[in-house]
Amino acid sequence: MDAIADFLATYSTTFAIVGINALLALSVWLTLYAGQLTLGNAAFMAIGAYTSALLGRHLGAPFPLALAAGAVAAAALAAPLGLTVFRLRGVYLAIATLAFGEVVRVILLATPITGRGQGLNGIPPKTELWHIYLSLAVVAYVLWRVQGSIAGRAWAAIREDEVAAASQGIAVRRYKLAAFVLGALLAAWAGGLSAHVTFSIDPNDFAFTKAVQILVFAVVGGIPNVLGPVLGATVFTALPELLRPFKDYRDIFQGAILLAVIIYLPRGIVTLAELRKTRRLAEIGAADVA
Amino acid sequence: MRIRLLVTAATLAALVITACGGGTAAPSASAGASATAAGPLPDVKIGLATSKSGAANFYNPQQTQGAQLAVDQFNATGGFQGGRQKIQLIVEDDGSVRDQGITVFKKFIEQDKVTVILGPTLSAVAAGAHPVAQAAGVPVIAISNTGLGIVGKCDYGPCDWIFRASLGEQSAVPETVKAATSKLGLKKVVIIYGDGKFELDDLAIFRDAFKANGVTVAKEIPYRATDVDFAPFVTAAKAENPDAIVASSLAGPAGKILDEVAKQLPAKRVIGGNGLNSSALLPNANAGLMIVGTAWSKASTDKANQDFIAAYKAKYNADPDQFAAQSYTAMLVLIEAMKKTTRMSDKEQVKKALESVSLSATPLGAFSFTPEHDVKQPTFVMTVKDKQFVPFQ
Amino acid sequence: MFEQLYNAIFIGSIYALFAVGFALVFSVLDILNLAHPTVFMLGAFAALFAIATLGLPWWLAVPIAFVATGLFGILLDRIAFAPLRRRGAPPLSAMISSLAVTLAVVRVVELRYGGDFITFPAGTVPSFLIHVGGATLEGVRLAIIGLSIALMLVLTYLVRGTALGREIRALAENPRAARILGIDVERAIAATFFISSGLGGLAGVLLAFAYNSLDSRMGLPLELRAFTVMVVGGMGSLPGAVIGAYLLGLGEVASLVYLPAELRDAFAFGLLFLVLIARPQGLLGQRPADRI
Amino acid sequence: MLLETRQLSRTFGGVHAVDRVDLAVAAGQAFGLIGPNGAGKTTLINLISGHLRADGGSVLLDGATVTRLAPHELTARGIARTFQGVRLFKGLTVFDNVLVGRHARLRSDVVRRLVPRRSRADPDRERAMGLLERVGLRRRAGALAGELAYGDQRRLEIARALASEPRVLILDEPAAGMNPSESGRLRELMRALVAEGITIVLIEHDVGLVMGTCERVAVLNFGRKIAEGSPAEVRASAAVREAYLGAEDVA
Repeated sequence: MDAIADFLATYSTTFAIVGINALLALSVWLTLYAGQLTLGNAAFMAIGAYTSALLGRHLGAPFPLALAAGAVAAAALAAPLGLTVFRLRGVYLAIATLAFGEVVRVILLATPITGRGQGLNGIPPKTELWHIYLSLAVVAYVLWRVQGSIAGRAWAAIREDEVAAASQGIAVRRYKLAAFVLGALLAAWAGGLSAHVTFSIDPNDFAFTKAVQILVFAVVGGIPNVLGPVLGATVFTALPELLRPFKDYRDIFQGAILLAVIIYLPRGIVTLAELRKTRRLAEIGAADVA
Repeated sequence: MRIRLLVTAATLAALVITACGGGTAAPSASAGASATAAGPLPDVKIGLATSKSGAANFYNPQQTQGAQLAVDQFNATGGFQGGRQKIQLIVEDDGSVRDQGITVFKKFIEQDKVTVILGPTLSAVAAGAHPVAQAAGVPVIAISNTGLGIVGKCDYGPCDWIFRASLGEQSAVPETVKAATSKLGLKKVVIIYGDGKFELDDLAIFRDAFKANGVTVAKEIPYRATDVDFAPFVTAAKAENPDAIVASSLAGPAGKILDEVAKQLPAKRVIGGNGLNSSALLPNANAGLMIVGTAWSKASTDKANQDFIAAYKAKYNADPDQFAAQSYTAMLVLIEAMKKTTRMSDKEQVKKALESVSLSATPLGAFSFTPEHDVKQPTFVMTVKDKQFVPFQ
Repeated sequence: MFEQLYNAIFIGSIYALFAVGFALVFSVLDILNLAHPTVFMLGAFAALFAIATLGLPWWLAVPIAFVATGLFGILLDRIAFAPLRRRGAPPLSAMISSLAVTLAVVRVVELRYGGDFITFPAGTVPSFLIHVGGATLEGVRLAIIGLSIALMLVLTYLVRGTALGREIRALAENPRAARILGIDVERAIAATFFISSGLGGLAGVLLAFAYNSLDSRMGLPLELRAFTVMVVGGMGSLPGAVIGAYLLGLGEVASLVYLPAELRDAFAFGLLFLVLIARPQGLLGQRPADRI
Repeated sequence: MLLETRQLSRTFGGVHAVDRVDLAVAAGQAFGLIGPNGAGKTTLINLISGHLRADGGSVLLDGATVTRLAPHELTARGIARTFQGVRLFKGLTVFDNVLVGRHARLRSDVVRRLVPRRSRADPDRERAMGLLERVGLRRRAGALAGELAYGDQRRLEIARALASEPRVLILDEPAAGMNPSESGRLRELMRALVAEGITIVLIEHDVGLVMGTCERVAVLNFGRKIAEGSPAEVRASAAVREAYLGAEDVA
């Protein structure tokens, strides 16, 4: 029993980061599901993290309120940004959102109240594991239900073909914007939670590497459903800890595993769990014939 | 689907457990070797969190080896309690990132139940990891954090469990500036600084130090971690016609600044913080331009230092650097403090003992902690000659 | 002023050599090759290996680094991109597989050479200074500028004037049509990677020579710049990438001289953002045809 | 008139792709639009369906101006279309394609779906199945749209367009790539739709199909309408002969 308690106490931060990364992966999943390749979620995460930490520090805002304020701030910024980049697709959108992310980072580096390059230190560790996992459960459930809804189908249709989607009566701009803003909201929420886990944040926590990392979680986990990003984030956050026995060779194994997954599991790790569903689809077809 | 998920989660958890078990398998064989009449006591466990991988991986293996050398030397003498209790050093990699650093600290505290933790390598990681130890009441000795807010007044509240054995820039920089000002007759300097925590801390300290010495800072030129060419910054500095350039930077950019100053501002010197104190800069043809305050001088002829260098060379077949000397010294000081306790694994006692510990002969010179738990030791103002750090005169 | 202009041209040349290869792969395969910074770094280390381990002179190390990184590029394609191409995976997958290769390769280099920056053995890198008025020009840098421009001219000839170049261009235009026309697509792709990575590696050697300093992460700062250069010049346009690179070099230096320190990078990325919104095809790119 | 265009125009870089075109399509009519390659037929359709903005002129639906409306708004008002070269949601199932086609007639169900409950008979799903039945794709409902044969894809696209319960159905070369028996069935389907009161605008290369299906035909050439009338009248028009029928064989 003691061993288990020690284990949980030791890896509580890892568990927290796993959950936060899963939230982040879901935030980018939302936009990917709607066909938008964004690299801006690290910046929204930063906005959530800094806003909530600063509100807590300077105004003594209660934790949930500070988190919510961070999320709303990110969403408020995402809306005009989403409208501006609405026309860009694929790599162009990725680079535009990346540029936005860098602008945010540079502003953080230059602003006295955000602590410039020194960041904010001594942020009280208010985030409990259950905050993170409750958020994750709620978000995953809602997204899972939304995926099968009319809105979810509309996002999928936009991803497949924007022009044809518009012809089916889908307000493409509105739906894309919704995905973008909701993704930002979610990323900022996760950012706020993360700032109160690790005591300290600085602008480099939210750089290009982070943006790509979030994307990797989602894509490697798999886009077909919400389980994918959660799995991807779990596996690739736990991996550095799991690979500890390999010591100096950790990064090499991690790279090899990443490569193997992207090549051999084209639809993500979730394919492993998904086989049954495809079979069920096949069964529907068969029943129909009979 | 749901069952599958559960199975996956359980497998994953099992993997984590086995992985950790594998990673920390304690070499407890040493306990039996020194059995005396009263029988051996369990080892005193000390954790070392260090960046073996990630952006700061170049502080190793020296940082680890320095501490290991001190432990091995001590265990060879028999250990505590009349040779019945040895030290076991547990080393974990923090990957140069904050959350792994926190996890390593928690592992030390919750799983390994260590008495003291040394590390982590980076100040940015320490900002996350130190509060964990502070909350748990485990003494920490910082062995390579030089910035602000590590000991004394910390952003996260009281930090009375944290000690620092690495010479802070608050101590080293003013000494450097004083020596440089008096010997070079400085009137006006330009500071070129980076955008990281370390560089910005240094910038603030330099600014104050020059003010105290009556030197004008004509311009402060920032560069970003992503800049690859430093010619434009030095060219911009040149326009101010300074007496010297100050590099508030890490070693990599510092090398480029040295090269550019040699080219564009012949005969001008480069004054730097601890970032320049890196053996990687020694091969640089223009390293002779630098003036830097360091915690350790290889050239110091103190017996303690020469013995350390010889022992290190004998064991690892390589020269030690400052990081080796600091982690070695931190371990010496810790052992000395532990000797003064009645129970080596009593954290409260160890903390008390650390507060009053004083060693007159270490590789870093006379060593003790200030009331704020910061290091009290001499500063060596150095420059480079023939690919060696030598005292600046 | 003259000195800063010279600084800008030098760094622009390095950016150009780096970004041209990046843009070449993008134009042909629509891939953002995140392993390109790694190739850049490998170029420098290949030269170090040639000089320090094999004892060769620097002027031989340069072509060796070019060939070595070129071959690595082909290997990279076989490992990370070809399997994805075969099943028609989206470009996003290629981005991630190149990232995976980067992770592993950087670590391999660190295990061999350590993580800190290192230098070439003393006296193996040429160094001489030229004084022009009040300015001091370094011979190596002048040579680098000259070599970069020459290489870009050669590349232009290669792409515009040779059979191989025609094949590469056909492939960039329309892979399916290229296949139907009987072009050996895999060979053309291999050639693309050889050229792209060779140039990237060369850029790495040259920068390492200029400062006599190399490390395992030296390529990373160039990644975002390559994006900027490509966007400003026009995605996939080679002349655009070259012009974009020099513009970026000039812009960076000019903003250092004329802008408040804090605004320097915000300016660069803000500009990038604006270009994307206002003129997504860049300076020389063609507007993607209306899709209906 | 149900659907009208008045002096509708659009230029691309100085070229008049559509030049002051007047069309009038009566309710319940099958209206044919023919013309040589590059005559501006598809551009005209894109202007009507809102995918392109007109430079001048107007589009009227049931007497109301709809020129500036976005595609999805037009779909909501009863204009549905298919695309030249088929634009299905290839990664979605056949069934989901039809459900997406029904988007304009559905009300958001997100909130409802958050509360789990036993699935009840869903009229929208039944309706979608009915449409698939009608175009002969019921058995393939669970397949991915991208896996269908080309002819099947065309029929799926029509079923998807019908799912929005359109008043006007615009078909852009629906018979392209179909074999004679398939295009025969297409002709029957179109007749049945007209009989149900759906107005059809048919752009087709297969002039025989147009002449055999449509009551009224307009001919475009170089962006201009050069003739309009019954199939017989159009056939007789000298301008058409010169510009179009002279160049191509009339089947």
